[in-house]
Amino acid sequence: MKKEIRLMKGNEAMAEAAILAGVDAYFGYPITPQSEIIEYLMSANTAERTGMQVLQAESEIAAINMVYGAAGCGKRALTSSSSPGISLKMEGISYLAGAELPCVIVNVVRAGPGLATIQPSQSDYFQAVKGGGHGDYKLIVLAPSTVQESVDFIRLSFDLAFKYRNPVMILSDGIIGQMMEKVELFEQQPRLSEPPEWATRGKKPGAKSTVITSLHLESEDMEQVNLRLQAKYREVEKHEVRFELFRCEDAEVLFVAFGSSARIARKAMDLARSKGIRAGLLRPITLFPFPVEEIRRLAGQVSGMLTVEMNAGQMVEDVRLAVNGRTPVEHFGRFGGMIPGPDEILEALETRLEEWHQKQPA
Amino acid sequence: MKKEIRLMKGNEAMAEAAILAGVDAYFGYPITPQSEIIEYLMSANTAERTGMQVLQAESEIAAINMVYGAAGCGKRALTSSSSPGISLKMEGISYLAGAELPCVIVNVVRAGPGLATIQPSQSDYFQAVKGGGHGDYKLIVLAPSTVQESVDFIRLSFDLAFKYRNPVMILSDGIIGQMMEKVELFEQQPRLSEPPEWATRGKKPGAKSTVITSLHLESEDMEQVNLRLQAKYREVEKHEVRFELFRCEDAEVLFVAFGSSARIARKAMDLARSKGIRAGLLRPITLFPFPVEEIRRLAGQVSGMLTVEMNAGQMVEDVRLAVNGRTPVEHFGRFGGMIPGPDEILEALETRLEEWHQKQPA
Amino acid sequence: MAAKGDIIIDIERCKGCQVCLDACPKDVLEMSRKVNSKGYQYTVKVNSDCTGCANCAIVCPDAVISVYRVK
Amino acid sequence: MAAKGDIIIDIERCKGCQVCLDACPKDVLEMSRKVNSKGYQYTVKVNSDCTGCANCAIVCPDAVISVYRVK
Amino acid sequence: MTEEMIIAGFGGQGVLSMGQILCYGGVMQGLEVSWMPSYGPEMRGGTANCTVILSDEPISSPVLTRFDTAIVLNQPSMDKFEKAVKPGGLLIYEENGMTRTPERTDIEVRSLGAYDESVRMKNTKVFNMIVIGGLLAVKPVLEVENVIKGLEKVLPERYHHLIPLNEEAIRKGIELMQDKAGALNGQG
Amino acid sequence: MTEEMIIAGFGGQGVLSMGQILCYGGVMQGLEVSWMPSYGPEMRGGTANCTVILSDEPISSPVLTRFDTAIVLNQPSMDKFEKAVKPGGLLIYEENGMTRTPERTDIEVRSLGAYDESVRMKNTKVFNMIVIGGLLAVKPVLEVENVIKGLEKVLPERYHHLIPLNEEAIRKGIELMQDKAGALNGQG
Amino acid sequence: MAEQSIISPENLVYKKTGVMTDRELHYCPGCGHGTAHRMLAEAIDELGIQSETIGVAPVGCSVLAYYYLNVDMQEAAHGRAPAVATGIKRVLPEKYVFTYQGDGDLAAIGTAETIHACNRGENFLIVFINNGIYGMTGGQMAPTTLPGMKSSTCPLGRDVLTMGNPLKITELVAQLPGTYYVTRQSVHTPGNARKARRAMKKALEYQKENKGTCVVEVVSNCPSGWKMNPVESNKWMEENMFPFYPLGDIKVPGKGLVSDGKNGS
Amino acid sequence: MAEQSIISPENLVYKKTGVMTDRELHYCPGCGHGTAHRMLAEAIDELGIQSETIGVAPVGCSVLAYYYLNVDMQEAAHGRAPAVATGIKRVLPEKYVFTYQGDGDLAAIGTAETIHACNRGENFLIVFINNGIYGMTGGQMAPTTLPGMKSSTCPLGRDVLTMGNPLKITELVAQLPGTYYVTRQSVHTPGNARKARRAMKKALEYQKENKGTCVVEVVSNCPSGWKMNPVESNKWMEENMFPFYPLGDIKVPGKGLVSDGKNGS
Ligand SMILES: Cc1ncc(C[n+]2csc(CCOP(=O)(O)OP(=O)(O)O)c2C)c(N)n1
Ligand SMILES: Cc1ncc(C[n+]2csc(CCOP(=O)(O)OP(=O)(O)O)c2C)c(N)n1
Ligand code: SF4
Ligand code: SF4
Ligand code: SF4
Ligand code: SF4
Repeated sequence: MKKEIRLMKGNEAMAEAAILAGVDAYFGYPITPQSEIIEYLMSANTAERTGMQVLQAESEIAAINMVYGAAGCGKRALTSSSSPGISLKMEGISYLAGAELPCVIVNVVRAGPGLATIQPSQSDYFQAVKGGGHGDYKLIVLAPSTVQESVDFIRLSFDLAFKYRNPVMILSDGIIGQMMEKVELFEQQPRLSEPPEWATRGKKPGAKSTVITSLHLESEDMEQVNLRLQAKYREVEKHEVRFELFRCEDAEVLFVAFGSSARIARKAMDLARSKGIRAGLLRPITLFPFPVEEIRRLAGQVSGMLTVEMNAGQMVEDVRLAVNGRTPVEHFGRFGGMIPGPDEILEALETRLEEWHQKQPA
Repeated sequence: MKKEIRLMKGNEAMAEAAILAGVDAYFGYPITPQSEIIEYLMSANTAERTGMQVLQAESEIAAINMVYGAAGCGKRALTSSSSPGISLKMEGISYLAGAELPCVIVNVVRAGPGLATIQPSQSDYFQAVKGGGHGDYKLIVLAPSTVQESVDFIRLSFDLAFKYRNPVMILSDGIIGQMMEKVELFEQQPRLSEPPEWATRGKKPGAKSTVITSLHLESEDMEQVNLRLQAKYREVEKHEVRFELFRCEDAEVLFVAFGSSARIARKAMDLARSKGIRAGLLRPITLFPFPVEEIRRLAGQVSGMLTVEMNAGQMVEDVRLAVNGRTPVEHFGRFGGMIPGPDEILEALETRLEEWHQKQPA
Repeated sequence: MAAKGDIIIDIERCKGCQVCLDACPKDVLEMSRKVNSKGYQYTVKVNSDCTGCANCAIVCPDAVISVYRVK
Repeated sequence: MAAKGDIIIDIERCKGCQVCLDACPKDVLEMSRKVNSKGYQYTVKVNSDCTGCANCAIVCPDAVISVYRVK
Repeated sequence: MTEEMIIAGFGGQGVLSMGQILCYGGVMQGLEVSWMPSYGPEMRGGTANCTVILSDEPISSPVLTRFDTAIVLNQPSMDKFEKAVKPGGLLIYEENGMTRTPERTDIEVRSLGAYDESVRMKNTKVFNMIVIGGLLAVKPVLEVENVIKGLEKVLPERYHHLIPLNEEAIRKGIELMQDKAGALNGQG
Repeated sequence: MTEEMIIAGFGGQGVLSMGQILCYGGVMQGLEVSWMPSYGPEMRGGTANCTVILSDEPISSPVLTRFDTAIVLNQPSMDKFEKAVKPGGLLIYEENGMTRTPERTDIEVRSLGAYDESVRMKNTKVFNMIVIGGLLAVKPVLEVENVIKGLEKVLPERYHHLIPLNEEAIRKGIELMQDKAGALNGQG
Repeated sequence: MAEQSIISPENLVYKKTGVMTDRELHYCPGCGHGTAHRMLAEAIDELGIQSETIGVAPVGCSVLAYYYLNVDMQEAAHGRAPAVATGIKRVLPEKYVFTYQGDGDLAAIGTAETIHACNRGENFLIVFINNGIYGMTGGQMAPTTLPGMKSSTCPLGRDVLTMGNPLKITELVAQLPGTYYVTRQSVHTPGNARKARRAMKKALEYQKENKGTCVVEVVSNCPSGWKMNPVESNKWMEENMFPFYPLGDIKVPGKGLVSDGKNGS
Repeated sequence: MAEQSIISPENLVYKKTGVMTDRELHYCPGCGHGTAHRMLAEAIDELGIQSETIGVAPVGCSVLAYYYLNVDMQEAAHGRAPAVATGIKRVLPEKYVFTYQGDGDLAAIGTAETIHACNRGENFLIVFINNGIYGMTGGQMAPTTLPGMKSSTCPLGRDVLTMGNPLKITELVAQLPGTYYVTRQSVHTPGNARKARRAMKKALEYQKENKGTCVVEVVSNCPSGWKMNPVESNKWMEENMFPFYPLGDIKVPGKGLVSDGKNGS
């Protein structure tokens, strides 16, 4: 059955997807450019549709800790915010990762640092991927580049969160959140009926009580927990890498870009091709786990890589780590809410190409 | 004049150094293993000694924002905390970086993620260096490995903070903070008499008012600010790299370690030497700016590098980025409050050495 | 009765909110038919009953009105 | 008067805080001279006046005391 | 085919929904579409705009700095976007309330008295539909029937009885523009 | 020379300051020193310990898992640290309150009745000084005079009149241990 | 002719104070923020302390308050203005310090900072603009939104059962020993605006005497968030906001608490 | 002989409830946390709701409360227990939910979460252990530390001029319409402990009826932080804490506010 195609704003589409995915609870605090998520949910009569709880918290910190409480009960809990609000959640996110609670955090990124501007940006890549909170932990990070993916990733991210008992972040941005485009929604999913056995829901008589915690006073214990977490992250790296390739088969040069920049890089790729440059594009869909193998593979094929990011150079580090010197990797970025155009990307590529060719005679 | 040698705890020594450095204000909230800093200050009669203001804030968030207020007046403002408390300061730190306010933030790192344990760790490297807060910003990060450096870096960090109008983080840990060792204090420095002209202190009649802000609504403006910040960070990279080398002249293999791990790695280096392995040690003192050039230089000399970190592998990424494939770089870590011993480090080195030699026949 | 007061309205800054109309005890003010360059209707004086009480000026959120009074 | 009540003290768990001494209306409790394996002095019964009122037990932070009473 | 448009004006002029209707029209016509509003506190000032892209290829950025077509409905919008039209592009403006005419000569400039027409139609709510009609007259990127279908999507069910009125407005807009063109031609 | 020690006992036994005095003594003797306390909520339990390192080389980690010397002043500390003494190392324990004697045979084990001695000296505050004396008798890593100088540093000015008493306690500790050793030797 | 003689410098009785800049305000038509700014600026003007004053702007519609208030200012993170002001006042105790905050800023995310600054009796003035809504972000529910009142996050009206009650934070802080003068004003009529100015002036005078925290709440409108025209919004405010947030002094030096806000609940 | 007959199962009148685990408590000798835990556990026991109860432990000395309280529990970040409990209660409204929090946790870093949970009238019980100090971290000043009282961060005693006043947060939240039953108890004497248990039981009963937030403050000792032996500390508490934090009900169903805490200030 072909589903109806609708035109939706990224933020509203995510909100609708949350209802359809059978999410149990949303806790959030308004902030541009993502307030439509809570506004949509508050207008959608979720109580009647699925029984989903929606609460405007007193702050981002309260919201992430409400998520902790609901997630600790084995429920599907969602929160969303934008950059400064996400920074406030860092302690809570570290706690969620430490207590191995599944949940989904949406960051509709705006420019930073500080209050900066509410315009779109991708400058929270490091925060999302390297752990903005304290301690050794990893979020699974999904970067949608269309409204359709915003919808699909809501469902996917809850699946991953519960599969690995790990918080998942959807790293969207002001473009994807605010734009409308075509989207096909999925069917209403049921809410979870039985909580997982690790969840607090009242101690069964005779059974041991269930405890949700990230505290392990003894270093020996804590190291074991850390090791278990690291092993889990390795599992995630093994099984959950997602990316998309455009015209990479014969590429002599590679763009690497995620989220909304990938859309623009794709246009730049077309422009490059039309000028005879065999450009390809790798779009990481999961930022953690990062498509290390694929990039490494392509490093043997291309004469250089250019990341296109709406930041001052963040993902480029992960590309360089993957490539490990086998081919030059450079960064092109616009930031502070500025959005790169395909032309300037092409220009940047052409400049790089010259440099690369000078350095390493084919 | 030779100064008297004292035996002091790292935390208390930093507190005394703050008074001696003429710091104007300290705002903080208790958390193990760094509460001695505020306790010392509260007992030291700072009001009479230098007029320094010391206030126990209601939270880490309040504390970092009090620092913002005082720093915005051109004063030397200090705060300190430990990992979960630092996570809470992420928004504030991003604001300080965005508003280009000089201040010093001490993180006496304990293990994570979450509440974890209060035992020593170095697992906040990423947070400190890659920007745990939102947006493209950099802290200048100093990692003391002795109590003496804890003292010296308080002064140095305020110098750097004011030189670059940038927040500086001292990344200490539970070992350096809690241990006592010999220390030589410096002489009492005067507090700043004249505030810098960018500071709010009451608009001079006829002059334009002074505004401290990180807000720039227009993307065009914000991008300019971002570019200025990036240019500043490049300046910092050019001028402020600090590191220490141990027996690197003839090293065939290199340890890279910072803070308290560097002490232990040094012992491991000695052990290695005594077994005929020509090991050297590079200790980054500034984590940002990172000693990229020096590591790159040594990459041409050694057959491999091993980072020793009390985390699951963080600084190793920056070493790899510096080396860019020219020599293998591996990580050895203990975590969760566990502290690596020289023996196991040596063992790890020996294992690696074998691998490296197998891979690349000298 | 001769006017004791008068006002100057910076019509380019007026946002047409009409708060001043409500505040004037003498019904001196009305909204223009025309709009200013920002597209707002603006306040105009429609009679000379102004007493210079400054009520309109004090409630104007945009500080559009200056008030004069014969003392 | 014959004892109506009695108590059992889990001396290994006693931390010697003496809060129970204060709570006993019949001065039944005293501190031991010896220490338990954790190094704390512990509570001992020194007479048979216990009425089984459970006052000692209820204030003991470590729940060291169980109380019996003839009903 | 790719048509990149900006529609800009006052908050109350129905600028954002105009864009949405065009997008839905595009969907009905099997095109890729994107709609991106201006957002932020600058909206306090009362201006609003949206970027609309209709294309038969995947759309890269929904945010643009240069446009094939600009529809400007008040003076500040004209001031801002006249210069953003690509050479050879189209600028359509509403006549009412404008204090100056566009200056560029390397683009096609068309004006419309949609406001007056809406007054004549006794319903200023259809103002933006008239403008859509005006656009379609000059640049028939979409079939009128698809635009109407789009309208059905954007309009909540309870307002569907107003669709005929809106359709009429669109046709009025087309006529209006064609008349103008005729006049223009006649003149030229 | 590097001497790695753990001193462990009850909070009230002056365990932490013992370590500090030894460290200051080391400073007076021109050595590198480090002192590291146990910290954390386990201190709620009332146990406390510190690691002391005296060395003529730079000290790497102030935190250790194996020790040349362990001074244990209550049963839980003995239980915890007996096994942490390096083979051939030294274990000194306070006799009072112990319910078992150490089991290891590959290390030197010495006991001391410092508590009783302090009672005899009518000042249980000097208990830890007697223990220091006992240590120095077995392992003369520091000159007594340097330890006294160290004491001067650790003790606040207003308590300096107590230094002679403390010195006496240290000497008592040395005697006590030597007597024991004599007895031991006599036995052996 | 008569008029010509009236409009002359010596007859000027009211014009925008020099403690406001010449910049056009970005606020929506009829929004009380503009008047509140001006009343504060006039109070500073009257006291002649422009060059000794440091203000703290919040995150909210008044985030750009420093565009208009012609004094040195710092822009605080959302909700943290009282902490920022504490930092300022502690290092520059001789300056006049104020924060200017909306209800979301002061009574939601910033609750802890507000309560604790007041509890410490920090010597500064808090100007609290209570418009019962989050203006800046597009009209979401605020902690002070009235029961049944609509917003974009309570489109059917605030349901106190699930969303909680409007928070009378001003009455709460009035009870803390650290606050010295706490009052609730409005600026929508000439009389009220003048009173609000007097209140702010008084508060600044108390600050000179190091009396503790002074709080001037201004119950204000948000025509955009409320989706009303400005004149309607003021009327609605009088009819709906004032009964719940009654105007007048709440804590007065020498007298202590003079209102418990009960008449309003 | 007489004794032998007394100690037999049928004569048992008091032993540790099964809602406590068998684990030894890590608290310092004489610390009220142990008794407070037990009173709460007994209340849960009496109501027979052990398997329907979910608790939230704070960061503070009672961070390991789940070692002792034999119910499902979650460990919250410092100060955020009311938010965590909100998350729990919103998705499991039919369960009994409580938080157990110290004064630093509840009244300093967690002020906003406390006030807003109470203001929303979240249907759970807050057990608030007020010992006037930060026990866990080694005896620093708390928001509730008394004027002049010493701590490691006010070694000369709390100076209200610079450090602020002790915060009677219980009286504050009692004024919020969201709270239903607010009371202040202690557990240092048999009578007080029993009363505290009754209060907690009552609160849990109200929770069943969805009445709103109930707050049971327990004024307690911290022998370690106060640097006193336990018996001294209890005496000191009676003499110094109780006058400032008077025991008794503050807000009672049907009656509303019955104490304004004034007698204590
Ligand atoms: C940490 C953080 N959270 C949220 C926001 C988004 N935000 C900006 S202003 C605001 C609230 C504005 O409401 P209010 O304080 O009542 O002021 P008003 O705009 O009504 O004057 C919010 C939630 C932000 N900028 N930072
Ligand atoms: C974010 C954060 N800040 C600070 C701490 C350190 N910390 C742990 S418990 C505590 C306060 C304990 O005091 P209280 O809440 O009164 O409980 P008590 O220990 O007295 O029972 C603090 C500050 C922390 N763990 N996390
Ligand atoms: S109050 Fe001011 S802005 Fe509003 S209509 Fe009157 S003059 Fe214009
Ligand atoms: S109250 Fe309990 S722990 Fe304290 S002395 Fe009595 S039995 Fe021992
Ligand atoms: S949104 Fe509301 S508060 Fe903000 S400027 Fe407009 S009317 Fe004023
Ligand atoms: S530190 Fe204080 S509150 Fe904590 S367990 Fe010890 S006595 Fe109790």
